[in-house]
Amino acid sequence: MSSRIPLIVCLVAGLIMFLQYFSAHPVARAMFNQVNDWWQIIFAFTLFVGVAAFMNNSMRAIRRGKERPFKTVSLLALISMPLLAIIGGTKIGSPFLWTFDNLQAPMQATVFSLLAFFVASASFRGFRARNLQATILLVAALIVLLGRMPIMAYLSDTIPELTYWIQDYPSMAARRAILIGIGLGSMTTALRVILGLERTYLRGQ
Amino acid sequence: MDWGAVAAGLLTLAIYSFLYRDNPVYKFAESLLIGLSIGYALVTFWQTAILDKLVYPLFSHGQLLLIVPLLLGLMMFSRFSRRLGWLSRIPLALMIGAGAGSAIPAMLYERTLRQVSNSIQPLVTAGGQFNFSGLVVLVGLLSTLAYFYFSREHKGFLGSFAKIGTYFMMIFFGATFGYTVMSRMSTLIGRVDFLLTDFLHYLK
Amino acid sequence: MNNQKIRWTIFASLFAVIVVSYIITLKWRIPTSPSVQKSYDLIESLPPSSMVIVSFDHEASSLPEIQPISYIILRHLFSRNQRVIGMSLFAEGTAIGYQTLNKLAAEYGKKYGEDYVFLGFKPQHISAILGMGESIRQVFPQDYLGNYLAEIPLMSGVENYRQIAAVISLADGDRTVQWIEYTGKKHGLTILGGFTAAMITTYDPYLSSGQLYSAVGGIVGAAEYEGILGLPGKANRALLSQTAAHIFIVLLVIAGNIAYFKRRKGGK
Amino acid sequence: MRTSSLRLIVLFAVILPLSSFLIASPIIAADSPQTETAWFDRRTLPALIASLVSIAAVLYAVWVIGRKKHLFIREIPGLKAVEEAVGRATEMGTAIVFTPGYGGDIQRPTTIASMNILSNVAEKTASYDCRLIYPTHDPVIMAVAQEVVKEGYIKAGYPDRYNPDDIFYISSSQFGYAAAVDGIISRTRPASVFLLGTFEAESLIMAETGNAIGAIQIAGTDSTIQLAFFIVACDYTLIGEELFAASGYLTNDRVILSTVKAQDILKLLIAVFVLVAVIWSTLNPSSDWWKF
Repeated sequence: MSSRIPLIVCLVAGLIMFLQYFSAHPVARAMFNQVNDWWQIIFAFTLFVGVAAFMNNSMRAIRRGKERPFKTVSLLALISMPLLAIIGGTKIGSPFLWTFDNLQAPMQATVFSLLAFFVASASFRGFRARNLQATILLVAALIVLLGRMPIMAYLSDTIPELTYWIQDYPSMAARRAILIGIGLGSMTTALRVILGLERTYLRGQ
Repeated sequence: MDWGAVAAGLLTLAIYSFLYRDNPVYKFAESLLIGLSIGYALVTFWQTAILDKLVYPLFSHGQLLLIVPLLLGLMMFSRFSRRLGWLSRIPLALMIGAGAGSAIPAMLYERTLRQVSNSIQPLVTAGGQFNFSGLVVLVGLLSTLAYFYFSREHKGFLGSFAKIGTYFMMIFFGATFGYTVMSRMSTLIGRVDFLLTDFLHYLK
Repeated sequence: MNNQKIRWTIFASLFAVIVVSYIITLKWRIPTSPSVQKSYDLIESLPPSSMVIVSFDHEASSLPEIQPISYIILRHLFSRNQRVIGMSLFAEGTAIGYQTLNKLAAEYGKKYGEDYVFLGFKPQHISAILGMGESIRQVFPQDYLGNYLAEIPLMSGVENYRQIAAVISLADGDRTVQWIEYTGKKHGLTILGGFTAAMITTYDPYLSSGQLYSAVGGIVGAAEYEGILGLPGKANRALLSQTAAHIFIVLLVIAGNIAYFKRRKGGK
Repeated sequence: MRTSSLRLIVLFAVILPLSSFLIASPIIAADSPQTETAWFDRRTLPALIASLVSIAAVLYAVWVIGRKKHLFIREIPGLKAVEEAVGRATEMGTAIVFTPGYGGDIQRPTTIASMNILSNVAEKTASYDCRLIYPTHDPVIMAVAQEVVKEGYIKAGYPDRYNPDDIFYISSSQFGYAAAVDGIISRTRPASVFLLGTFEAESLIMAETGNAIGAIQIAGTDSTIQLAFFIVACDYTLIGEELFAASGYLTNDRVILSTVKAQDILKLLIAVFVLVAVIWSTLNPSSDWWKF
């Protein structure tokens, strides 16, 4: 029983969502929205489970004295956000938004910008003309790099045009073929899931 | 004094210290970011999912059907129990099944059909000229598809054709890399702008 | 040099290249592309106190590229004493739009509610765009701060698109297409675009058909605009920094190959 | 249960409604004017036909080709490395870090394919007694991954070595997650890093950090743009569909292997379609029957 019910739920949910794709009828659309809302509700509960596990792990680490200061910072920060939201709301000018704007958002932007550095170190290491394929990779990257340089528009017509041609034709052709493969792989995987042929996640016990 | 900019600036520098090596300052910023972002997610989902989609419609408008996702959501908590743990697989199965069901036609249409149909162009243009770019697309598409043919060893014709496909893929990877440098650098320029303007007040 | 030291050198040089190139302001005369000139001319030709909608249709991640455009266009609008109605069709663009408007309005001493207003974000963008053609107040009963539109002086007499001189959509995706398709023909609105460099070609067909009046594309477009106004700012700096960064990356690729072939030669 | 009753379920639950749907749909479509509210949305006809052809190909492959004794799949270089990667981590007495990327949720088939590889890696780490660390940005993925890894440890015969705390939710923010994974990689210094799933901008942040500490990195994703970064920064990269095929290759699961065959059949059909359409459009430029 315990293994059968999830499989049936999976099959039914999959079939319903498969069929609704082909319908524009208000009933089908409403059902789709309904399932989406349910999805978000269940997701939110799962988030609470994940956060509970996270807090549990952190508390245990603190008790064991492992990385105590850092885990404490995490926990305090985690608790502070809901607290701030309860005390001052989440509207403009609230401490909650201030914390987001001045602490969280800048850190996120900075982590994102680490990419610029990693692009640099990767381009030093990753574009060596070891063989024909690597050379093609190198040449394509160099042409597009030059063509995308903002002032290139004032220096030359050929390089930007060549860049666009590469992007629109040979590069696009490969991308399309990769996408086609991904579409097919995704489809068969999804089908196996619905038919219960793929159930790594539901096995056990 | 704008304390927000001071805090943001110091935290920006703390994150950058990771580029030297992992260190307590980075670790502090990282722990803070993890905690804040989890807390932020909690607040957002509490408001947008639990309150807006569940509590208000269920209790203010009496949409009783919402008891189903409520129960399914609560089942997730059975994970903490050894005996009832399997119950949490029911909401998981619902989410996985629903996702898979809508993925089949959506993936086939967006990823496969549209890509096929966008690649097709006549080999002779309206002016009667040979369409070289069209031929490049045709060869590129078919040879890359050949690379993804798994049922046969890549030898002989299939092998050489698939090899041409790898050349096209290398063009794609190289071009994509070159193409994205601009936006990646933009993020760094954005931070430098912040540091010089709002944090150090060096630029106006 | 071991790998770690090479990485540190690369990181430090990149940071130095960006900072130095960002501090420099070049007084170069950039040639202006026709589309940027057309955008400038349009705003220049509007009678003062015209109503202009500025829609922040982008996400935070494209801010570095879009912000120079929004800055220079808003500077132009405020300096010409046009009145600005800000809004967003992307949840993430909302806070950005509000902050950007406030910052630039302060520069020009403009008052909230009299010279500019920010309506906030509406999901289901198509119905929002369509609905505003009937009644802006119906779609946005309140502004971003929760004030009722009826109580905002700027909004008195503004019913729908008929009172709007132009829409400026700052987009990193295809939101501007919806502005074009759902307002252009029906309401005869003049639509200007501000786009990331990657999106420019997407809008070429709309530009050549005239459905999109004109566009400012990427930091190059923004720098050209700054050039016309004689206000070299973020775009001018970013243009130089981007160019320097690209050259730096090209040099790194070449240096990587030199190092590789040297080692291979030594190895043999 | 098993195969026979499964087939019955498939037959009744899928084939019958679908085939009647297919027969009826053109009639419904022809009869009803195209409205925004039709039961059958005519715009989705290409997707419907494609779905039915694909489903037919998959069922054919599972039932007919799947019976064959030997199912050949060409070698995929990244996969040989999986064993090597686990072996190296054991030898060096370090951990393995496996993470599915920020772009995916459990709805995405790529995430499921990544789970299959995770299940295989988990079996290996269980028998080698090597620590497996799995940080993720999505609590649902965490829950599923816990099931998958637990199952892998049970299958390998070492249920007691399974530690649910090592499969954890770390942050819903893209760069919070990236910062955390970077921290984990640089502190635990794993011998091997698996980056399999749907990645966004965080791909290179993680891959370069893994590279800096000298880990073997096996990446695979369906995000075409991030593939470029993985190719440049990782030791092995599973490109798009290879990731899906990989899960069959590794687990030697006959069902997955035969669906890979179905994908190949469909690819052949697509190639023929493209050739015919290109020739057709060259001879008759005004035609557009191949436009969807």
